Amino acid sequence: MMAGGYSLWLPVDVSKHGFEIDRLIYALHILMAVLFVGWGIVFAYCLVRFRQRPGHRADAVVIKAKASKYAEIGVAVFEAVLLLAFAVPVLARVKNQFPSEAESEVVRVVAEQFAWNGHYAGADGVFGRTDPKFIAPDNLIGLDPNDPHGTDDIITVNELHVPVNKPVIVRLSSKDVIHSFAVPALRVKQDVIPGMTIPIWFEAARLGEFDIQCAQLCGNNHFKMRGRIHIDTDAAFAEWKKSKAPGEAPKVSEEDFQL
Amino acid sequence: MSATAEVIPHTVEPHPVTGVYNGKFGMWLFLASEIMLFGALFSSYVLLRVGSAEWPHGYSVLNVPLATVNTMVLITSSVTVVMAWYCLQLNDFGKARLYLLATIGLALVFMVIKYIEYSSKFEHHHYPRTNLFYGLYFTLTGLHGLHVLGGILVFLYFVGPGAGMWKTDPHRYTNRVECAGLYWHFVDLVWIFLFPSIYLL
Amino acid sequence: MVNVKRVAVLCLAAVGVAVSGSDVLAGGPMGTATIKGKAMLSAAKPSMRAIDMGADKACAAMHSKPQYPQGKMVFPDGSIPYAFIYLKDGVTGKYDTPSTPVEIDQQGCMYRPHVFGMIAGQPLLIKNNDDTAHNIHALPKKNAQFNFSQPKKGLENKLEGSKTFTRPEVMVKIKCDVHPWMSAYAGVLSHPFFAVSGKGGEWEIKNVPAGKYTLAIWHEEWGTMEVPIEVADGATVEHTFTYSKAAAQRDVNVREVTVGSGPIARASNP
Amino acid sequence: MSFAHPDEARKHRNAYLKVFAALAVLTVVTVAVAEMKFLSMPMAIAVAMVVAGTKASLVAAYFMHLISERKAIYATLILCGVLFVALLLLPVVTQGEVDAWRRTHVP
Amino acid sequence: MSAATHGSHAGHDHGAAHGHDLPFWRKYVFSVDHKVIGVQYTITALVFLLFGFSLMMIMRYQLAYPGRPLPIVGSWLGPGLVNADRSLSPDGYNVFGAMHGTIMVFLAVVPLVVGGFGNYVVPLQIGAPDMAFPRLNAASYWSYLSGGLVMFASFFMKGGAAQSGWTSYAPLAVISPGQTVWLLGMVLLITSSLLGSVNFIVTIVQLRAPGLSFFRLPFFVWAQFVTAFLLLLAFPPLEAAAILQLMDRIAGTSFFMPTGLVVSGQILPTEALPHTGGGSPLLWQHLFWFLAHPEVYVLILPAMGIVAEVVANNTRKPLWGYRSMVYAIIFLGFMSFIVWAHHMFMTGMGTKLSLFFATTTMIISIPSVVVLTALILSLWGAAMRFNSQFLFALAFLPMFAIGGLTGLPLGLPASDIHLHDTYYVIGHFHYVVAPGTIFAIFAGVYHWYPKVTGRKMSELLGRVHFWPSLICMNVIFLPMLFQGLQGLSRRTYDPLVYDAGQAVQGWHFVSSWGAWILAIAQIPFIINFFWSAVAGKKVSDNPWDATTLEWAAPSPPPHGNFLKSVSVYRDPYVYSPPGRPSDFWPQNQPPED
Repeated sequence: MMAGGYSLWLPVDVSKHGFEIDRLIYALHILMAVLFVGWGIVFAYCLVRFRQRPGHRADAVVIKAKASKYAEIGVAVFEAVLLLAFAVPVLARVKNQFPSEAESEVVRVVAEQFAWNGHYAGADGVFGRTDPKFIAPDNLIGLDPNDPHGTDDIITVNELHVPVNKPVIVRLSSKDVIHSFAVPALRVKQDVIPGMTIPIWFEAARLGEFDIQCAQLCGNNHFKMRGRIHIDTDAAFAEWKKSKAPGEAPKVSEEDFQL
Repeated sequence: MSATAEVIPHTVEPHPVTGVYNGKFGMWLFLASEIMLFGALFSSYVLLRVGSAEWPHGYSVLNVPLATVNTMVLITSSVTVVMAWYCLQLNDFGKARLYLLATIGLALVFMVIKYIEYSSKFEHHHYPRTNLFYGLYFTLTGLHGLHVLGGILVFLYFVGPGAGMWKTDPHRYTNRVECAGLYWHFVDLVWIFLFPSIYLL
Repeated sequence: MVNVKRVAVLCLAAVGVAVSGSDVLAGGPMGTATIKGKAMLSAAKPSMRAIDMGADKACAAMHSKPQYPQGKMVFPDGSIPYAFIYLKDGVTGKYDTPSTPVEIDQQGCMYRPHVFGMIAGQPLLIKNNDDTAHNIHALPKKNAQFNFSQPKKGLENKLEGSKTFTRPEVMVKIKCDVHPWMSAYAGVLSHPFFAVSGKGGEWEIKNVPAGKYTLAIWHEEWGTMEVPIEVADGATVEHTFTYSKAAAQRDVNVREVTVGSGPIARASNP
Repeated sequence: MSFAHPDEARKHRNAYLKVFAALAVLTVVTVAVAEMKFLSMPMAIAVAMVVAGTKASLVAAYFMHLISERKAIYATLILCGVLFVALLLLPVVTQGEVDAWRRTHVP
Repeated sequence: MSAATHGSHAGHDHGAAHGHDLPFWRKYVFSVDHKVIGVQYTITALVFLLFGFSLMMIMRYQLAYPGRPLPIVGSWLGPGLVNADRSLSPDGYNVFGAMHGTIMVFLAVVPLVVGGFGNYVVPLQIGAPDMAFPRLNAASYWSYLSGGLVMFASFFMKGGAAQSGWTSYAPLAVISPGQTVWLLGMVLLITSSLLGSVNFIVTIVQLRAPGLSFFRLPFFVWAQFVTAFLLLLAFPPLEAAAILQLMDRIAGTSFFMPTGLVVSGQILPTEALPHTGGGSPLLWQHLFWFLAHPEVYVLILPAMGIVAEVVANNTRKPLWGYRSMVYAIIFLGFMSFIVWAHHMFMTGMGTKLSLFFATTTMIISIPSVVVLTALILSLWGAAMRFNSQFLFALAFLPMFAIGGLTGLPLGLPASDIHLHDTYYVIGHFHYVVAPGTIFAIFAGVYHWYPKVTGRKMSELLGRVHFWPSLICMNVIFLPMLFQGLQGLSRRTYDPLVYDAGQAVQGWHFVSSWGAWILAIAQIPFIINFFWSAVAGKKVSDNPWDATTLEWAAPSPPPHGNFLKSVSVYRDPYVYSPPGRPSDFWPQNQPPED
């Protein structure tokens, strides 16, 4: 089934900065096609015309192929234009010019072997302190129990919700090995290096639900490390946050016990 | 008799254009690759040291006087190798052999001092895994120690079974000792940089 | 001799009561005494969050109501399940290794049973009854670790001989790398005198030969306790363990790791 | 390549002994400077590297006869030297990452 | 080609009466003759090529039919590699992926182009009796063979073979099994390459025949010369990194392990992983790619050399712009040392750094364009003879063009955001290596086979091998480019987990069948390779009417190569000189006659 809006060419682009990356990829592929066809024509022509026929001898005179010299210089100039005019500005904006934290949604994503743990600041807007000491099966990012800010934080596994038309800053860190946070639909990819927290930002332009992929080999279940990112309207996002907030301690009854 | 037979040209007398015989050119190329090897280790040392929050000063943790003695031992062995080659120039094989033996002796002293240093570290439970400083200390000085060991084996060959060549082809024997000497000076060179960067800074 | 064992296993499986290994097997000296009792918690009940099975839609679909971490379960009357009670020392006899495997079933993205006991060398049969990939990763300290995956439903791996746990080790943690909330604990002993507390925190060890023993209890959340006991032939000894405070014992060896302090982390090497 | 006559031989021998003495002195200097600990870290590094550099060039020039070598050897060494510098730039190149890594530690 | 053929010729080694008769094992097994070592390298590397190829075929089955039990091979593979129902397990997939990469790069292609062709042809082309250091040459082969056997044995060891990719990135490689044996194998292979490169440089500089100046050297020798410098100066940093990673794994140091790792729910250091932290995972990536980029140029430069030889010979025309090609590959060799970090755009580098490496990457694409254009323009005004080697050499040109061009979007950091670590990268480098270098290797085998055995390979089998191989190569790798544009990550065991994977699963099916048919298309080559050694048409010493020096020696050349001393009078490719009867003028022919 043609899931998630994938077609033969580039996948669906739902992020504000996506079209610049696509434009660069199109321009490059056009350059590549032109070069390949140009070479191909000369190549094919030579194959046909200069075959070994009786009475025909190769002429050893060296042709002054002015055309090829200009072609090479042309390629070099075109590449330089692509690099300086397109690639670098896009990269600078995507990697360096961050929106202010005040007007954007900040999310922490902690990658671990074979799951993406999402961490939202909860109602008080402050992230709870985390420490590896407190990591347990039901507290995967090690939220400090006696830190008041942490009690209302939302922890999700392989599931991120972000508001549409609002910049989102994701702080990526890893617990064990190198992963890579990749969302093809949002044209976002960033290696997650253990021991470092690397921030990235994007702004979604359309609603929808897309794959989070792990692009860097991280162990034998690397292929299973799939998350979903949901782009919701502000209302839906707030409602989801409320539903995910931790409630009061649940009552455990005898039937919950299974051998 | 095929004219060229299988004698490889320029193994002994230098090539007219490059002015170097094969062995020396090969040894210098090998030393270039060794420079890159130790260069990579040094740049890793710099990167890890700059990147870590705190790093102990070498002289507060390591035994600097003993290491200084070790440096002097290695420098002396470097001189004895040159003197050995110098005596071979004067066709005095007996003296050269003595200098080679002196070089081997000094190298063994170097290894013994290193053994003392390592064992004292192990007693205080400082292993490579204790922390990054000891990891780098043991790896760098250990690899350098292996190179010293390799040098000892080569010189033992020249003093032992290899000495026979002096009678058959003295010029080639001198060239071989010269190449071994180049390697030995390089090992000394690495220690000259290794000593201050780990022990003193 | 063989059919006796099989009958014992069948009747044990039928009874929902706490699993006890002692009447399963013979070999060493078997007695007639019984030790039973309860496992209680007097401290405050822990705060816990429901397990978020969002990681894998297949798992979430298998449960109608939220699941809670089994380690933090406390019944309304304060009794706690999943405690592992065993005779720590004082057992003299030599017991042979049963050939019937201990079955670990992965059902509803949870391990069944969560805590179990076995004899050193007894084969393990691990089954995947979920329509998703599981990855069984055992982290013993004395035994050999294993880590393999079962990507499809219906796959069964039988570990025997050198592949199963061959050396006694109380509580080997088994986790699934794909579903971080899944965990199981195996108590590997050299004798069959162990039990796991079930409903109402009740447990029972039967056929104990007379003698002096140390009775010990282990729980993944509340830690371990020991008590010396004396058992006579045919007698029944009652003992109730009560955990007073939240012991900080985790399966992770907790100590003061000043995190991120650079290369000389003052970690006291264990 | 044996020497023409003895006095040239003696000249070479003296050169080696002088270099040896220089090396010994420089070693003592390095250790002394380090012991005094009054230098700031960058200065200490600079001094140590300068002294080590001079010692190294002494060994290379006299013991390894680099001063009397031909261009084939120089070509190899210059090429290797340039790439050695490229390698040593590694830490500088990664300075960006190193800052990020020291500022933000564990998840 | 096999050692046996030498036996049949040694009996009546006309002229070389002096043939000091070594015992069999000294003459063929532990030989120091560069030709025997060249043949040993070629055959060992071809066996490893087949082994690496078969690993890939098993992986392709899992990608085409995810989860289905492997047909024949399933019962042979042990529990570490297959699931209980004989389908390939995720660990098995990662092991095969890592070992396919390692074997193809370090054990098959590089030893073939450098160890096999380089060892055999370079001394002959420069008119030398043998390599400068024959014993070092033998040591380099035996160190390579032992490294290969260590890698092969790692499959059967307790932890199994390495499973964290041929790049073995730091924290994963330090905690997953099988990597220690891989590192030991790597140190042996690196030693072999270092010894080999020293040997090549000294031979090319010191042992050239009289009159053979640097700019009269055949282009193949130039390619090997630059490749040897790349090997000499790029491999040691990887050896240093391998030593550091070996210490990490064995001695528990943490050069590449940052502080505060939590592996499988346990905070480091634990008994199994006693790392106290402080290291940097990026240090490994920098050291590894500092080698690996020159390494990929080591893969392509000799291939360019072989293609240039075959093109010049079969177009009966001198190479167009020989000097510009030589300056281009020297510049390429130098630049390859300062582009390494374009493999690491996504590791959180700042824009300043990305800009520097993107610029050097763009600059380094220019010399490749120069060489390719020069080779294509060499066809202009030619009189082409379409024998098997020329077909392969011609196919190399467009395939290498696609490989090189698809490198551009990966070289710009912005477009790399979408394409990094996807199937686009796999399509890119396989286009350069598979229809590129391996086609050049086939061209080399067909071209120099008569010199090695004195017999020609069959042209019919050559064509039966060429056309299906060319088609299959494109059937396999073109779909990968589209899969990459979709955003499908590489190294995914079961692509159906992702939406992108489901959308492009059809292409996996196509690629897999292309791979299996390619395997069948190699059978004619294998038959041709062994059958022609005994039953191929006997040929003269210079069957292709070539001008370079190796054709002045008898086929197969005796120990010591040339019967009478050789000297050089002109450029390497003087074809169809005006006013001369024959259409080629060998380098060693004195000018007077």
